[in-house]
Amino acid sequence: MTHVAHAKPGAHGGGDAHHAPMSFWQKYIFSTDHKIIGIQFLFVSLFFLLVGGLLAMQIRWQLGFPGKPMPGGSILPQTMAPGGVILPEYYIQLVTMHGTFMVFFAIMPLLVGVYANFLIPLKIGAHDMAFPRINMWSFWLALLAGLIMFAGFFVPDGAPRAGWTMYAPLSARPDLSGVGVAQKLWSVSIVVLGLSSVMGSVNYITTVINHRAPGMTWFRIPLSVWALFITAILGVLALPVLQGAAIMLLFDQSLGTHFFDPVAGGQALLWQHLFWFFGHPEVYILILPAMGMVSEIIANGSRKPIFGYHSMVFAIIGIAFLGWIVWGHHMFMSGMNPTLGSTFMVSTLLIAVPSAIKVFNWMGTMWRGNLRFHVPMLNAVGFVSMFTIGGLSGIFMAATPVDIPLHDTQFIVAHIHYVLFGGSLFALFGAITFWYPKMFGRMMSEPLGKVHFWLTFITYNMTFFPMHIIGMGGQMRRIYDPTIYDFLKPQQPLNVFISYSAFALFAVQLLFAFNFLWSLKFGKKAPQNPWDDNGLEWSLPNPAPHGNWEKTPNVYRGPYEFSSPEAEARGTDFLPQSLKLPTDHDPLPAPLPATH
Amino acid sequence: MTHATQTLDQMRPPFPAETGSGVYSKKLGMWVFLASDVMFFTALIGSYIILRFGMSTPWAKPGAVLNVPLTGVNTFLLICSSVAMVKAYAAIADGKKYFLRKVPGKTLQDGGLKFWLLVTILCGAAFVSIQVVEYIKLIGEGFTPAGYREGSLLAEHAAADPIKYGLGVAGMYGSTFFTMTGFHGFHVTCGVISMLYLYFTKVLPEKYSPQDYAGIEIIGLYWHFVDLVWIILFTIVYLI
Amino acid sequence: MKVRILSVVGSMFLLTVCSKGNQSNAAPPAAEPGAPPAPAAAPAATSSAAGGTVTGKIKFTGTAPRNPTIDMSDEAACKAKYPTAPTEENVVAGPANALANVFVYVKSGVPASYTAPAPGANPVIDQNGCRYHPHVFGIRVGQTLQIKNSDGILHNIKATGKANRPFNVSEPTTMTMPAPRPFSAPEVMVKLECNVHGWMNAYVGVRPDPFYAVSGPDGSFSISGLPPGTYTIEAWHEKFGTQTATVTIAGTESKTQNFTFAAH
Amino acid sequence: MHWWLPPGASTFAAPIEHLFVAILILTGIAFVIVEVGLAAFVIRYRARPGRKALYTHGSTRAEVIWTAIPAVTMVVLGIVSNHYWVMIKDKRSVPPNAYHIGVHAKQFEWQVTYPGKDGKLGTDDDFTIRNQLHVPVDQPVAVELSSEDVIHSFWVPQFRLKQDAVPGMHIVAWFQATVPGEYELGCAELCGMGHYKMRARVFVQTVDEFNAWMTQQAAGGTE
Repeated sequence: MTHVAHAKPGAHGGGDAHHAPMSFWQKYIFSTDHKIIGIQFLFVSLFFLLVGGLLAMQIRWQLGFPGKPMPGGSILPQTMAPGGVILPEYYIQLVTMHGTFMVFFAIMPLLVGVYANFLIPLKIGAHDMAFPRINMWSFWLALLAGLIMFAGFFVPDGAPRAGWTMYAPLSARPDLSGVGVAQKLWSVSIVVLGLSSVMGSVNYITTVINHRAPGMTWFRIPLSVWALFITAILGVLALPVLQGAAIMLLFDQSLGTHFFDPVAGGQALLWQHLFWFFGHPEVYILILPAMGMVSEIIANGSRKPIFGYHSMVFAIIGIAFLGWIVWGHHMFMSGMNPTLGSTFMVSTLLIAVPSAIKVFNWMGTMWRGNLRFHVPMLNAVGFVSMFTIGGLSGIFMAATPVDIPLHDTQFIVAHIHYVLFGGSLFALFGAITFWYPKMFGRMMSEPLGKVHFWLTFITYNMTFFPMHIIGMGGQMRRIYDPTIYDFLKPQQPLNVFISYSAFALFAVQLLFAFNFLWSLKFGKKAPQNPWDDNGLEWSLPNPAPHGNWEKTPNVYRGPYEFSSPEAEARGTDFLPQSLKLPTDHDPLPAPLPATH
Repeated sequence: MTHATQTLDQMRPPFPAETGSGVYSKKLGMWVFLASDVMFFTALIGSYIILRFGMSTPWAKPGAVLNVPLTGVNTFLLICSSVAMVKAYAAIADGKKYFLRKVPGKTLQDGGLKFWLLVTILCGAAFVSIQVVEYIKLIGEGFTPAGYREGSLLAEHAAADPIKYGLGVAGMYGSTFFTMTGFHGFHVTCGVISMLYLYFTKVLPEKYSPQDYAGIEIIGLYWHFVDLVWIILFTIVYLI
Repeated sequence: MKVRILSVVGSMFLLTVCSKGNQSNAAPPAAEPGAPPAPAAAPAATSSAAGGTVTGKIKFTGTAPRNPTIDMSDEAACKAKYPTAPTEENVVAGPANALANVFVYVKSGVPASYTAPAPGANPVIDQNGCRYHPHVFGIRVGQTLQIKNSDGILHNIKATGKANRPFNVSEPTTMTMPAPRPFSAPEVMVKLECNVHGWMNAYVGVRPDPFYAVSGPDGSFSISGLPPGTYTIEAWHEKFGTQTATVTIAGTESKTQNFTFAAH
Repeated sequence: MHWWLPPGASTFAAPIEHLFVAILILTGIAFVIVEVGLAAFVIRYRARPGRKALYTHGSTRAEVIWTAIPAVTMVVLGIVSNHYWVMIKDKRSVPPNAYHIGVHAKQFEWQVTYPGKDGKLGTDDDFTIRNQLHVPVDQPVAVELSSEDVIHSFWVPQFRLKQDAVPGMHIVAWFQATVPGEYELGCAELCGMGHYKMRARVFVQTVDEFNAWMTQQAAGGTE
């Protein structure tokens, strides 16, 4: 992070530019610079990603070798794993917190917190977010929420034990779950997180609508920004619903209300409806930004304009819209009226359409391209192939009759990991490598990156593909010991195999961690436009100064003019958006907004 | 439209000229925030509706437990505050920063921004105080988020007339009532506090001018929204 | 983390301290289930000289309801421990209608001035053969309960107390719960149950003083060390309810107080 | 080590398996197209000196094609699936001659209530047995699900039947076993620390065996 020190304090228009020079605290801790905030999010959420990974390793140990003392497990408190043997209640804490951390504190902040903050102003030619201070608060609240959640491990009875979906009444009644304090902490943490992400989203939406550089028309906006913009809208509308639900849950736990407690007339299914009404848009919050950034990288790597830019945009909007009317497909087995099930099935299946459009358009982009396989490109292609598997396996569960044997089994676990790991995480490996120079002024190691990609790609598939099979075999989610079931015993060897692969997968990620940290200091200095990209951000030095541009750039064309005749004329195969050709006219600044 | 530039100066960056919405950013931001707040209340109110109509036994009769006249007065106060907010907005729009001023030929004095915003704040504060009093009274009578307290006055009434007092649904009644009205009260309180802040930092020092009164407009948006939500809550919680 | 470490260390310490207690009251499954726990005996040893004693026999009239047999075919480990199909322990009758597993305690009358001797070794409850041993027992306020699993299969133990903090923990293997559970307030009775094996339940009476006992298989009980005074003594049975009697103790005399329940 | 759904033992097994295979084929085709396509492009169009990328912004015809094909397939799939879905889960689909058995889920056991001699639930000759579900073969059985405390899920892999038991709700799920034998009933919805231990045995018996067992139990074997 030291390299961001090059930020020119005097730079025009940036968050706090006027009282320069700033102290270290102003610049890096209580910064209002969108780039620094993005970097803060990056470090925090990478930490939580590591935490989530460590929890996953323990889950895999228990599933592969039930009841065997876990190596090094003896350092855990006796109330979790006496003698290294994981207790059932600790196992449930593991699955609960793995899901919670990965979804709410790793993937979501990595995609939205980091890249919405970092990319939106840079890619639309703004000097900073619309509300820099609110932006700073959104980071600190997110961190606070994470710490509250993390505290769950250290309070009496340990972390929450109701699964990351917190199904009531199990989550609402301490006498049934066996845990009191931490369940409340979960609710509180989610309320705080919701606040943070609403603040963030308000910022992103306003910035994209109001702070685009002259000439940056709606259909010249890079797809990553489009995706993040739609994601922000989803966030603004979805998170408050979860907040409301979490507050009701908190009151059930502490004030003695009965929203989700049938004993006093509450409804257990109400929680599921509220949670998934938030939860499905959340799924798209977790994938849309990845799709957007992958589009950038694939266009760049293929040296071709993105195939069907407009349909890509409408696909994003379509997915986001459908995301609001499919939540019931998480509840096919819940006792919800089967007729509702039919409607939700149809709407769910339709999501395959925009998803297919995107996949085929990515392929169309690569078709007859001139593919440069730099690390981001490798990960992007990995994303497309893995996301395809995740999407297709979703169809099995969307078709309600087939969902009956697959629902709540390891099959769904495989599905969600193909989308969130094979999807979002591969995209993130690509994105981190791609914009690393813009963040830190240095390149990550190319050879290490390639080794990391291939090893990850292999071990990842070894880990998650067999889960489809044990899921078909009927292994339920979140069970502590599959071997007590006769119909699961035969496939235990596969569980062992998965566990070994998972350990390998985790080990490989340390390679990435090393590459990331090592390059901070020793990576080779980045040229201004290392990937020959068109984006506005590359018209700035690396790392970009505080306040970004001295003078707002003008935008003359769309973001994907690779290999265009004009470019050829210049002897290159790319054409930056802000580059003025003799044939270009300056865009007129739009009139100032009428306030009333 | 110079005042727009001033508004822009308050927030960085001063340029590029804002393309797109034609609404200045702070106002747009407030609209977006209100959209999210709508979703928040939708979650609470939606749950209320689902729970209430999912009940097997009937809901308590209006006015059986809750003091409708008192809350009616309260509702009136809040509507007044909304009106006062409109007046304050109009006042600053044509430059009336003062408190009260004698107008020739009129018996009534003419109120300026300082006057009308103060009225708004007072009505809002009164609303919150009355709600607090109402809560204390209700809990005293034995109406709690968990239902009717054992051995309380209310519990006896309910036992005597289970239909009128909705004995079967007491738990749900308490849960939904306190959650929904409580969070609305919280919103009002936030509004009052931020208006007080504006009053002492911007209004009294006469920072606002017909060219720039974004602060008033934005808090006004929020205030009208809170008022609207209350009218819905009052209808579905107290009257139906 | 610090809190947990401490609790672990503490429990280790307790474990060593209580090892003696274990021998005295960890009853094997075959042995009489209602063996009176250590604390009842401990004070008797120390202060029987100074104080009176109440002894008695507990009987019931009518025919005892049949204890349902337990189908343990799901748990071979437990089933193997019984020659014939085991039954629940709702009513444990001895010869001549003697009634075991009755918790007898001094409900009121203990002078406020009375200072109870320090509690003895902490009681132990053992999950053995998918049944709790002991099935009914007493514990002093401030004592902790050692929870032992001799079956090597998953048991969870759930205490649904009102005055005492409820807990719900599990033991998947043969082990003794590292963190013994404290009982902080008087309560008769706290029910203990295992949700994995619906038939498993036990009852613990939490008392501030040492004046309680559990009737043995012959229905007899003995409370000693009572200072002079008039006491209300209550006998509690899980199926037959409670009965009370008033006893006046002068000096170090020994009174007899029998209870008779009606089996209905 | 088996690599497929567990052997089916109810009338639902066949249709669900057919649908499963159908979807497997559909998705298989899509899978091959995409992955092989990607692989081919990766090799064929990799950067080489002198290679020039084609400058194009897309082709509406192509996009219409790969929008329409999935759309149609999905709608068809939806219609077909819905037919079976209604057959399995719809309340009106429970056969009138179904034999009703009550299953009450609680942390962490299944309490199965049998109608006794009169074959009706809710009469006083009902009796309840823990963690044992006996059903006659080739006879529709309607399971009346209820829950004591939290949400559980009734899951018998070989029957291809899964249905949550929700506290405060009374849910009827039906099936018709086709193969006599012993199976397992597990809980598929996280219900607490003993979730994985919430296991009951399912006995599919010939009608005679079942009746014999029933009379013996009704006479008060256990419970």
